Amino acid sequence: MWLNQFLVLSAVLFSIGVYGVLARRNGVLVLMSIELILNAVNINLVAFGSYVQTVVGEVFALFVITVAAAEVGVGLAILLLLYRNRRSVDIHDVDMMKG
Amino acid sequence: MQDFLNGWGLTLVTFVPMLGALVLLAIPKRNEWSLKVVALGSSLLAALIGVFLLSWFDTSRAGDLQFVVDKPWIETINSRYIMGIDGISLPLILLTLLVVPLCIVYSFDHFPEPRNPKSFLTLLLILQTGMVGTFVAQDLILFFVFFEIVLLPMYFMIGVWGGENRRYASIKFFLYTLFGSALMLISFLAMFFLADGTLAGLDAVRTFDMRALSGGATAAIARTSQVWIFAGMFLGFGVKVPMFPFHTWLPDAHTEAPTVGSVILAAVLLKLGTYGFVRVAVPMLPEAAAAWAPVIGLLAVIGIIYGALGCLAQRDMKRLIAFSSVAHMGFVMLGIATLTPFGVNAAVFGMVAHGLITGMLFFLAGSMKERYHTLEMSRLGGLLKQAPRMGWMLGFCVMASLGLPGLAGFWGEFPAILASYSPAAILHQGVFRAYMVIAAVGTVLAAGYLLWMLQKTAFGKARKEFANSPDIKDVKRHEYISWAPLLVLIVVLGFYPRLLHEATDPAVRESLEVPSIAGSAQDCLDSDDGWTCFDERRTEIKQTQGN
Amino acid sequence: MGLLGAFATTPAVFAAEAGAEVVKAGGWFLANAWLIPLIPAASFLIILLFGKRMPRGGSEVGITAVAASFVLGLLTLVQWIGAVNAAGDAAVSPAISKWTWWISGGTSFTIGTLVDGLAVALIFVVTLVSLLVHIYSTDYVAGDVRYTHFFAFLSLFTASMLFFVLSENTIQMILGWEMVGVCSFVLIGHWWEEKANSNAALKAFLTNRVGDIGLLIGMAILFFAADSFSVVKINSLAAEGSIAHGLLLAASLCLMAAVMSKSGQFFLHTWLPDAMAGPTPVSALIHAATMVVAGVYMVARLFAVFFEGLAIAGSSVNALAIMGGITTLVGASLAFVQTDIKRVLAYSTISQLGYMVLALGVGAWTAAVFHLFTHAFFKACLFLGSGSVSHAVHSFDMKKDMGGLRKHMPHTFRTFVIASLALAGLAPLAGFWSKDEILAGTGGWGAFGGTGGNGAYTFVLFMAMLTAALTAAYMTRCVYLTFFGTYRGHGHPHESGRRITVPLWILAVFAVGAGWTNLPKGFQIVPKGWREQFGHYVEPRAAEGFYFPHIAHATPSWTLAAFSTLVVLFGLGAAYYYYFVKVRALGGSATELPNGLTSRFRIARLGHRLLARKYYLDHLYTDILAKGTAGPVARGAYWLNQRGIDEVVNQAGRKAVSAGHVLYDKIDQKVVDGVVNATGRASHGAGEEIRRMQTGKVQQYAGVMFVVAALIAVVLILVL
Amino acid sequence: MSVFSLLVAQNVVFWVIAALMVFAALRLVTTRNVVHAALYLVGVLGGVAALFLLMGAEFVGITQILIYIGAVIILFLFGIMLTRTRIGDEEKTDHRNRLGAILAGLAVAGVTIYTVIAGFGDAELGADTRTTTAEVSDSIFSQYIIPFEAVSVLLLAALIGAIVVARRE
Repeated sequence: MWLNQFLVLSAVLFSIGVYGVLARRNGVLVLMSIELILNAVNINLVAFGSYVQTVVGEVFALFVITVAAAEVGVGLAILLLLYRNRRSVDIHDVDMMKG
Repeated sequence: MQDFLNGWGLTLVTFVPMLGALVLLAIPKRNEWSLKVVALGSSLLAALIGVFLLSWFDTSRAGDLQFVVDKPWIETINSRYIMGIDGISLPLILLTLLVVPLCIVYSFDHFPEPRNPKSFLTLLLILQTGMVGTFVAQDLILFFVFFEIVLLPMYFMIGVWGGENRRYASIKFFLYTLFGSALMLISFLAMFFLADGTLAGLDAVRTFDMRALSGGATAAIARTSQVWIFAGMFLGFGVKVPMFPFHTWLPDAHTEAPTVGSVILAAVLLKLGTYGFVRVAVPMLPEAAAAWAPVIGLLAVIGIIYGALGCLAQRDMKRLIAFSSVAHMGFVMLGIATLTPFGVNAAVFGMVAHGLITGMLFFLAGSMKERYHTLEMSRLGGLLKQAPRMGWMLGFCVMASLGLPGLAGFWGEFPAILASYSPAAILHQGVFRAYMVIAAVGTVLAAGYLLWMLQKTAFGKARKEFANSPDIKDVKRHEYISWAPLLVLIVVLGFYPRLLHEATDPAVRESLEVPSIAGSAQDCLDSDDGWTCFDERRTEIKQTQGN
Repeated sequence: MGLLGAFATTPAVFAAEAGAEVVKAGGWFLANAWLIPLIPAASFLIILLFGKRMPRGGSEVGITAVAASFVLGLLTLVQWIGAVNAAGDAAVSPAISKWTWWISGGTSFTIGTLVDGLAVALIFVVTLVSLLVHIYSTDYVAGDVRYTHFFAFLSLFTASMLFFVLSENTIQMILGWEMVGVCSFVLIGHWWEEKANSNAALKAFLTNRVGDIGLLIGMAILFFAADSFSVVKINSLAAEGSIAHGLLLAASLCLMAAVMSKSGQFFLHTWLPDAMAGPTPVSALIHAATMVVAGVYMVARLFAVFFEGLAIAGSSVNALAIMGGITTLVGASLAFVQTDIKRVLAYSTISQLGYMVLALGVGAWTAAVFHLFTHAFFKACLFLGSGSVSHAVHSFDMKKDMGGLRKHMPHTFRTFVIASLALAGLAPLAGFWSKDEILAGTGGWGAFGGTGGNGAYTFVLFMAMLTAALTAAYMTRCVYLTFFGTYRGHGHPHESGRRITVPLWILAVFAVGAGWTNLPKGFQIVPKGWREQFGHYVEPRAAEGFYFPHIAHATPSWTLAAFSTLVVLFGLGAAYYYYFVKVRALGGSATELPNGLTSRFRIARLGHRLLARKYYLDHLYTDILAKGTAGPVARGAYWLNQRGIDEVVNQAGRKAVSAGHVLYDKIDQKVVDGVVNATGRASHGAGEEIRRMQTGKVQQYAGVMFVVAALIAVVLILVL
Repeated sequence: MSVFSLLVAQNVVFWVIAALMVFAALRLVTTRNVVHAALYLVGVLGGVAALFLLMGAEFVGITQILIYIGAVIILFLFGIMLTRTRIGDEEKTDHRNRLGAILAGLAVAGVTIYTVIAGFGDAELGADTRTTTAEVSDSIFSQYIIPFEAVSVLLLAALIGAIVVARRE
């Protein structure tokens, strides 16, 4: 197997994720796209780990999975709060950071 | 003792203010007195340790790094905790260690609105750690971290304690410098990947060790790559300097910043940029520096003229002083652009002189604002009548700033002009001579705007609106204490420039030397056929690499 | 080795190239001349710090210090004369003491003193005039609010000027040059409460700064050409032709710009008349006797550079001579139309400085330095005299507030007249001898049977002759308006006190006798040992590899002296006739003839009727010469001066300011800054711009971030 | 069965999985039905798990299935329900102007794909790339013990944070 198979696939998934993050208005969908990006990164980590014959890649992938889980938890909690206050999860409406 | 000197001495100097800041956080807000004492104490302690340490500095080998500490730090990217100083960092560290306590003394009883001494002093101390750290760091990542630490306290200082437009100014300052340093980081990374540490005697190929990078590790990088990498650093440091046309954050930041903020900004922060050029950009990439030198020189002289003309258009005194910084830093950059030891020496001197003089001018402007509640020059006048000592000090600083011989400013300005008559041989002489003439014209304009300012503010009779103002008093005690050292130093350095050159000269020569197995970069810079020389050097090094 | 070890090196008395004909000048005073400027410098600090608490406000310190310097200077002078005498026919190399000041990039900057005849002569002039001015000032500025400060800066000025004069290298010259400029700035603006005074101070400083560009660049060129800052080294290399002629030419042209501003040469001279806003003693010391001759001194100091650079030898015209020639004429003609007595003297100073520069331009080195020497005394005397007058009448306006003062102020009157005659150049007063040597030095006088000189500068000779006539005329006018006729001012003028008159008399004595130090070679009446003594001790003998060029000396002739005296008498007589006869006939309070030049001029234009007039000579003298010069020509020149050249200067300043405004308002704030805030123009003030950039839309931020990251990656790919 | 054919078999499996993943991912970012999107996400995550197994990272693969498909997706579904997003097609899932997003995606894709191809053009994975769970655990609990603890604290913080944020007053 070529290393590149995995890397390119990962790059494609990553880019699709980027598109999703930018194009989606629904907060839940944006979060999903972020998951996509994180998984693409995981593929990379594991692929490189196998390539250089080390376990470190997997260890980091595990960490990423953990962090991703935490991120989804907090992210959904924020969306929930947002929904409660605004009756919408449309990110387009969120511009409270406007200076 | 050896342990102190060559081990944790520099670390202590760098982090004592940070410790002070931590202690401050633990003291409740209402204990103002203890807050101030702790802040002043820790900055003075840092200064004392610093002076004690630096008194062991061996000027006879000022070109070498001294008090070096070298410990593993982030092993995965081979970044190490390296600190050390040579003759270039020495004066700048001393300047920082001097200015911060003076600033604390100055604001001891008058914190700018909205007061809050606790946060103010904390930020000041963090700022000090960042500034000193930048000057002692000898590892690019460490350097970068300190370089960035400086940013936040300053941002808050302008944004919280600033004038009316403070939010705009602070955000502009922040974004501008952040943008520059992002590009700079990329350049650092690129150098990390491209340089070969083994050429400089290291075991590892990839390194952030500044000693190795400025000691020939970069000699094998292709010229195009060097030029690109330099461009990134150029932006990063150029914004900080600030060079024309990246200067527009400066007048806003200065105008809005509280007095102490302005002083630190002028005295030390701007020097981070020029120090970066002298310490990082030029010695690490001498070839790219030679390629960029005409551009740097051009922007420098444009800055000189442009800054001066900008000054002539100002109505606000503080803004005028801010603009004059653009012009003065132009002289510093011109000195660096010549790529000769003479010019770089002038630049280092110029940095210190500008720090002292412009810092002092900002102090004066701040105190005048306190008294007159405005710095609108058309409303001021007769300072010499109402507060004669202050008027005299203003006149003195104006003279120093316009480069009067016998005061510190001259030795930064005139040698820079002199050096650009005969830049490094690799550079085009005619171009630099043209720069010299333009820079010389700049000195006239400098005299013009500074004297004009002096006339407007100090001469003449007191204005009616301020004639009986009870606020207008002559120099007060805390002002004396915080100003006297600066004033004395301006005179001392003016009469005795050797004090500085003793330290800087060997270090500057060392920094331009950039040795390698195939001859030093200085030789190539000094040769008429410099580009070929660099090419041959590279080819030779690559061959040995191949073996 | 610590940071503080600079002065550890011992002073070394420097020997010039040890040729057979060069001997070293030695002696304690010659080697320790650094004390001479150091004493007034110390006095400056003492007065500044403690002066207010002293019984006489610090003036006593100043006077003591300058007196000490004067004595030291005298002793140095004596030792120098001894050294020259001991050397016999050999050339004497200057006594040099120097220390390394600092080192940068392998170049060492030294500081030290160079004592030779030129320096000694200048030290004598500076310390003597300064001492007299100090004494004079204790009366003149008595009761002034900034009495102490005034003396402090007089001391500083004296120190700076002496430092400049004793410069061992060009860096020191620049230092001294700038320092005297600052002192001049401070002292012109002494009464800075008035806007006009601070304006004059600013103008003086800025005009000088313009010239300083030339100084900085010229010195830079010389430094790199000679690889040294040393005056001796630069001069010897230039004299032996080791430096490319092009470089020398460029350097001397650049330095000429500096001379132009500092020594008030055409067309950067306009600051000098304005500088009269300062107190009169300052005008006497700084703007007549010493500081303004700094430019002349610099040319004399680096004469080899100019001599070779401008190819003075064997030529009949060069930039320096022309500059001096034009200046001397312009100054003299402008002096005619002034009503302010100090301005008359200021223009006269410009004219005389032009004379000196002209002399240097034709290679008459000794004559120029000699004229500098004599001029210092009689011009200082004139200025102090005018100060004494204004002290009595509280005004400087000759037409409105003076007249008839000879009865009220006999001492002032006598000294003023002596000095005026000296300035006019009547034998045997000082001005005659120095002026005559300059005329001889032009070498352009073949018709009068002289020989020698560096070239045939006939045109320059013509200008100098014309100036001599004009000088005699305007001084006559000045004397008449001030001291003759009837008193037109207010109150009862009375003679000034002794602290004023004694310095006047001392200077008057020098105005008479200073010229006898250099009686011409052909002046057979006196014994040989009295002739050309000044030149003998001041001018370095040219020797191989020496720091002085081989200049050719002219032999003065009796015919030339007689002719120039005639010219002076002619000018004097014409003015005398006009004022003392014609104007006086109208009554004591008349100052000019009432029937104006316009009617006369119409007659003159008609031409043929002019010949028929009874007062043909009268017309010629009064209308065409005196009044014509004082009228349309001078007025025109003055107009040109004020509106033309001065306007250019002022306009340049104003234009710079407006350029600054345009640049700042239009470009800096709009373009450069605008690029930064490119997301939109501010509609609600500048803060709004950044606000708009911050849309608060997270996704936009994210998008920008991704795109930028991709771009950065592209850059990295390209680089790596 | 030769090593070569094994490789071929592996390759076939890879390409099938890859195609499915890309399809699922594309649908994930284009579908208008939020619940469908969640299901597509399951597809992608499952594919990733399969790839992990294919590369011999068995522990990570299993964890992937357990945590993602077992927990994260459930979390998403709860989120969808709690925020009462319409189950079924929705109008306003996307921005009207997606050109910028497409360009950004393409830019990132271009750069990254170019980089990996240029950088690892002919690098091959070894024949035996398997790592055992024991190796992974050894590594985590010795060399990476501090990051591990940090992640634990992070999870705890996230747990508390999520509760605090989402809690009704």
